[in-house]
Amino acid sequence: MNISTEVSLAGITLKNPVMTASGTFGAGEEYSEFVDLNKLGAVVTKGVAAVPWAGNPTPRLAETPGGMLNAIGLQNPGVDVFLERDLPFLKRFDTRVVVNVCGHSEEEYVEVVERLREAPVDFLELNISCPNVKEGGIAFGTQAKAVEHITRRVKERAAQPLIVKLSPNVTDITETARAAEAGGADVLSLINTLTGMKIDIMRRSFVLANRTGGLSGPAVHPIAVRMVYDCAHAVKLPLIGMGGISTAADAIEMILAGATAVSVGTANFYNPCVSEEVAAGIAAYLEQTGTEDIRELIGAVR
Amino acid sequence: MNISTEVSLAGITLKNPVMTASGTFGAGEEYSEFVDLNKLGAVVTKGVAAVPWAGNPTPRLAETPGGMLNAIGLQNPGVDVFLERDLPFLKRFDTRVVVNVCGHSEEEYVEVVERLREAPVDFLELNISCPNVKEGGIAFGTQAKAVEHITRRVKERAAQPLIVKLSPNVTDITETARAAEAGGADVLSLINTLTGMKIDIMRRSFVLANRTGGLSGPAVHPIAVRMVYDCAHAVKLPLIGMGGISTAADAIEMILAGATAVSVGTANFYNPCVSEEVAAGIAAYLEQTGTEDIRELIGAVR
Amino acid sequence: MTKVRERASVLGQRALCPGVYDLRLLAPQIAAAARPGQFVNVFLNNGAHILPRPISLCGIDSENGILRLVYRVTREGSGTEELSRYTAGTELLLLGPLGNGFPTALDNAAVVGGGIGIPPLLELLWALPGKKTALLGYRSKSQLFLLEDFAVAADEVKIATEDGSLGIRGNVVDLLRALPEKPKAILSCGPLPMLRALKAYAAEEGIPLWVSMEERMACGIGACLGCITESAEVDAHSNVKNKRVCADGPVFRAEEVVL
Amino acid sequence: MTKVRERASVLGQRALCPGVYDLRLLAPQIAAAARPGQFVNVFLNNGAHILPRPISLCGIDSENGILRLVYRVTREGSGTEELSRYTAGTELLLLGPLGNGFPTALDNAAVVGGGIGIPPLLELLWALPGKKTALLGYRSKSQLFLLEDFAVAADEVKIATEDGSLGIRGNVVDLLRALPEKPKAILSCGPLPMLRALKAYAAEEGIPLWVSMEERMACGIGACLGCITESAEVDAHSNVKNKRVCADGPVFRAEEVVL
Ligand SMILES: Cc1cc2nc3c(=O)[nH]c(=O)nc-3n(C[C@H](O)[C@H](O)[C@H](O)COP(=O)(O)OP(=O)(O)OC[C@H]3O[C@@H](n4cnc5c(N)ncnc54)[C@H](O)[C@@H]3O)c2cc1C
Ligand SMILES: Cc1cc2nc3c(=O)[nH]c(=O)nc-3n(C[C@H](O)[C@H](O)[C@H](O)COP(=O)(O)OP(=O)(O)OC[C@H]3O[C@@H](n4cnc5c(N)ncnc54)[C@H](O)[C@@H]3O)c2cc1C
Ligand SMILES: Cc1cc2nc3c(=O)[nH]c(=O)nc-3n(C[C@H](O)[C@H](O)[C@H](O)COP(=O)(O)O)c2cc1C
Ligand SMILES: Cc1cc2nc3c(=O)[nH]c(=O)nc-3n(C[C@H](O)[C@H](O)[C@H](O)COP(=O)(O)O)c2cc1C
Ligand code: FES
Ligand code: FES
Repeated sequence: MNISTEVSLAGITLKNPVMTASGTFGAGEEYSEFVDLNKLGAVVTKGVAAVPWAGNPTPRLAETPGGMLNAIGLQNPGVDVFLERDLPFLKRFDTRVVVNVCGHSEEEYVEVVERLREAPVDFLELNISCPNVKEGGIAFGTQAKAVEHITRRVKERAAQPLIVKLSPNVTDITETARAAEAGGADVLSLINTLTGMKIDIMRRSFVLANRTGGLSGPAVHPIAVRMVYDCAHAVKLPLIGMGGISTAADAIEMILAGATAVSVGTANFYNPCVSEEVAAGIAAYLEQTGTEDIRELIGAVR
Repeated sequence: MNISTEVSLAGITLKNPVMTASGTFGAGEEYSEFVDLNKLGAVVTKGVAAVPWAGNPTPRLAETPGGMLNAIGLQNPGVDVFLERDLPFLKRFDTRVVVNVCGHSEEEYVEVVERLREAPVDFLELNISCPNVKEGGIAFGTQAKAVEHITRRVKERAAQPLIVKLSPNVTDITETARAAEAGGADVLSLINTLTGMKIDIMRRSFVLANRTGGLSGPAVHPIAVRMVYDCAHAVKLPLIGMGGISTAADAIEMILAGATAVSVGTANFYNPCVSEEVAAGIAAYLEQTGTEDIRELIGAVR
Repeated sequence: MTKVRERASVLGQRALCPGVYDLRLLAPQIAAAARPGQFVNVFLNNGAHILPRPISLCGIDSENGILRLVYRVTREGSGTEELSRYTAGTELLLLGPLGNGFPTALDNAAVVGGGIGIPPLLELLWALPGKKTALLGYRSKSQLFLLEDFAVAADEVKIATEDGSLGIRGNVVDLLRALPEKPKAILSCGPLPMLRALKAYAAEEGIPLWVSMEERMACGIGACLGCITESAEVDAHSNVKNKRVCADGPVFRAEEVVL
Repeated sequence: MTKVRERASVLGQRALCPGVYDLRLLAPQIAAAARPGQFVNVFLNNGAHILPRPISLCGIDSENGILRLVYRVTREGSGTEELSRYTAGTELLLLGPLGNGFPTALDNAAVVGGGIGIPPLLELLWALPGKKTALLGYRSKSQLFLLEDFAVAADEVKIATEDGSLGIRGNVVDLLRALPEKPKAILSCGPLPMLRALKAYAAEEGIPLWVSMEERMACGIGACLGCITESAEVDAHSNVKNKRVCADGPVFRAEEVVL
């Protein structure tokens, strides 16, 4: 059977729907020892800021049942190093490049986006939902008005299609989804991490230096599927679903719920080969179920 | 060493801080084969409504990584059967009795509370956060104004101290917590379940007949700890912490974050003896760490 | 009837046919108390799988404290797949015996099983008095299991397969219709469509029928209300038309439940 | 240096002293590539524990494909507790070899270890040329481990215990100060306070010092930025004053990092 795994986001074709989740895959280099990046639909970079960020103090990581907390705090070498070192590396592969953009203020987001105007980048992903940065994070990402406003400002200056990444720490994710749509987003991605906390009962202190961290991994998958489903029925934009995907089955679940593409995040940490395996597993599922075109699956469960 | 595990909620003393989470422990009878109910701080009943409720169609349960989804839909035999059969059973034990109250409308909540005015019940717990009942659930529980309003109406008619149970499906749980406090709540309990979804990729349908269900179990514990911590710093009311507690360590974590008491829910399903074990484990921790009074631990990590 | 949480250890495990496993567990307390048609909740040694797997008792050796479970692996990544990898010496927690079990004071009864509903009927056969017939429906000859055990335990065994590769091509109701003499009672376990067909047949013929039901479970002891099945009448416990498969069943008189 | 994800199998495991385990794993690919001071990420067969446990290589038998890990169980319910229950034949996934490892072309070096930082120094000793001294700090006599192995691998072994129950009462810096001849280099692994004291001592004496660091890890290969440690200078990779313990370490020249 001839199967097609191609999907299209904002008019750009991805060879398959499997992407990497921002912050879990660096800028691809480390994982390229385990994964053929040519086999992925897209690589999404760690958040890139206008200037280098040092991030939070350690411990930055904690394990939780079926999940993990992180409080990296968006450490990144800044957009200059990204353009000089990371982007040329990624351009050696036949895959789409998505730059995750972060900032402490609207101005900083716009600055990054402007620096990327001429760069060979396929998509920009606006990270307005990182819970670990007070100024640039949660405040923007959970209020519909703020989401619409920053989306519009960044979109005005963006040369590439704009993905807006939504926070799950909200009462009604369809509100922020609609706000991003109204602001001009081309694609939505969800979910970022859920705010969590872990306490060490013997030391009687927080496990993370930052007190709270973002919860990700298999534990959050059912929440992510629900939110993707809700957004699929609330906006017209294509969705990139993520949150706890660690198998092709998890990815297909997300696609059936309404995602056009998926990102694999935390799972890279316990299986560095997982992103390629998920892509292969999706193809196998199409074969096995006699589905010729993956697009038949998008939002097929309603 | 002489240790004290007593805690006090709204002026009522519990011999220890361990309670059972509503809906996971029936009205105590089934688990009394595994647990000495006299060893628990309190037993919290399944939601009780004015009339019998049939609940949702099956499947009502799904497993998720480190957690589970339920969509029982508040099946219950109604307040009459509760008063005739379940309450007399519970009164045979030396433990506090908390009645979880549910309704489709404010009137129905008030009706249950009035029926319980003369009953030998220690606390009422207002379930305004069950995500499985559209009318009586989510709508009330996620809007601060609605929370304040229903709390006030129920409190006016309640003979017993009122616990208001908060939903985690909100942008800022301290808002609903403050609203419940303003409405006259005596105690807050949190968290109820997070809305989730699971899809069967071979049958291409929802695993739960109700499509969505409430996520509980270890997977949600870090979210619950964070929310308890946030509320402890936002309101003056005592808190009952729950969400994924399956060991004494999990319970102590919740207490250090700011809970005065804790409830054990989903863990009963994989260890029917767990509630008693958690109570014993807390006492052992006090011994081991030379803590004379459990109240020293409440909110000790800040 | 006391239920216990017991740490059991695997004595041995083997595949009976592709995907169907035969597991022997040392669990003396549960084995001492269990009756045919009851089940155990099996807990996995993996914190990702928190819910129990309810599995019927295919064999109960109370003298030696041994339980036999025969189960199917449902899919890749499932809990039953994990269970199938446990080797001799592995310890795991059980909760049981759970449920009501089959009635056993029935003469001239037929036990009727389909697919993975077949295993619990084996222990039942040993408990039934008088002449007993087993009617078993399999998918195909390549997916047979327990046939030799049934040949020993029943006076007569008849087989139907979906593809006709063994016995008659058809289902267990076809087997019932073909019996020279009607049984005095039918005790059954299998997929819902089979139970429905049996119910229609039994009503038609006026034969008392018991069905063993399946539902997803959490507590296994009647507390969570997760595993209900619709009942014909308002149920005394629930005060609505719901019966709990784990506590009121899994075996019901066919008339009690809406299949 | 190729890292691989390898399915290893447990050859055997035993306790060396209460809470400290000695685990032998068959993992030929990693054993073939590994060097002293490198580590493996150990993954547990339990979906509740998704993160790796980074454990140093205490022994590398590349010929027979065997890795030796010596580790401490940190608490009840921990991943290391689970690991300590794995018996011969259990399979588990490893990622490795990870990290840079110790420099080995150092003559007249002292290896200095404290507590559970001691194990990686054993394989290091075999790789060092010339005369080599091992200075080991334990909590007390009742919590010794690997001492016999060190006696074979080093020319001289000196012990300090916190309670003075064996060797001198004191710490490894006391042992260093008491050496008749200063070592030409110090290679160390142990708790942070020990590394800090060593750094002060080494600076004072002008002895080059390498420290092996610990930090919580997720990816283990330099991608997630979870395991950073503050560096003295702006680091080329991070463009800030952060080095990744997993990829840039775990072994650093003491001057490189802010302890
Ligand atoms: C009373 C009773 C007796 C049973 N006896 C047997 C038996 O003897 N042999 C056998 O092979 N099977 C039996 N089953 C079915 C068996 O419980 C399921 O096949 C098994 O739980 C599936 O688990 P999994 O890990 O493969 O699936 P997963 O999809 O990983 O399971 C996820 C969750 O759903 C539950 N679940 C999934 N399918 C079913 C189902 N059909 N029934 C109940 N729960 C389900 C699981 O228990 C688990 O909690 C019985 C079920 C019941 C209720
Ligand atoms: C490079 C390196 C080499 C190490 N070598 C050894 C060794 O040879 N022997 C030994 O006993 N220990 C060693 N450790 C420490 C060991 O990794 C931790 O003790 C272990 O991960 C704790 O896991 P747990 O399951 O007991 O604790 P849990 O509390 O269950 O662990 C939760 C999470 O935190 C992480 N974590 C907890 N404590 C530490 C820590 N101190 N360092 C790093 N991660 C931690 C765990 O890996 C896990 O991801 C090493 C650490 C590093 C970074
Ligand atoms: C260590 C770590 C770092 C992350 N960094 C970023 C980031 O820089 N920008 C961003 O938008 N999301 C970041 N995320 C969120 C992930 O991209 C993803 O949305 C989330 O982890 C859920 O997916 P998962 O469960 O598959 O990991 C990070 C997540 C982790 C675990
Ligand atoms: C099967 C099930 C039924 C529940 N029923 C109720 C209920 O009737 N009323 C209520 O307030 N909460 C109900 N809950 C929520 C629990 O009381 C608790 O808030 C939640 O499960 C989180 O705790 P846990 O992770 O320990 O289970 C139910 C939870 C489960 C799993
Ligand atoms: S499984 Fe809980 S009532 Fe049956
Ligand atoms: S563990 Fe991910 S960078 Fe070191």
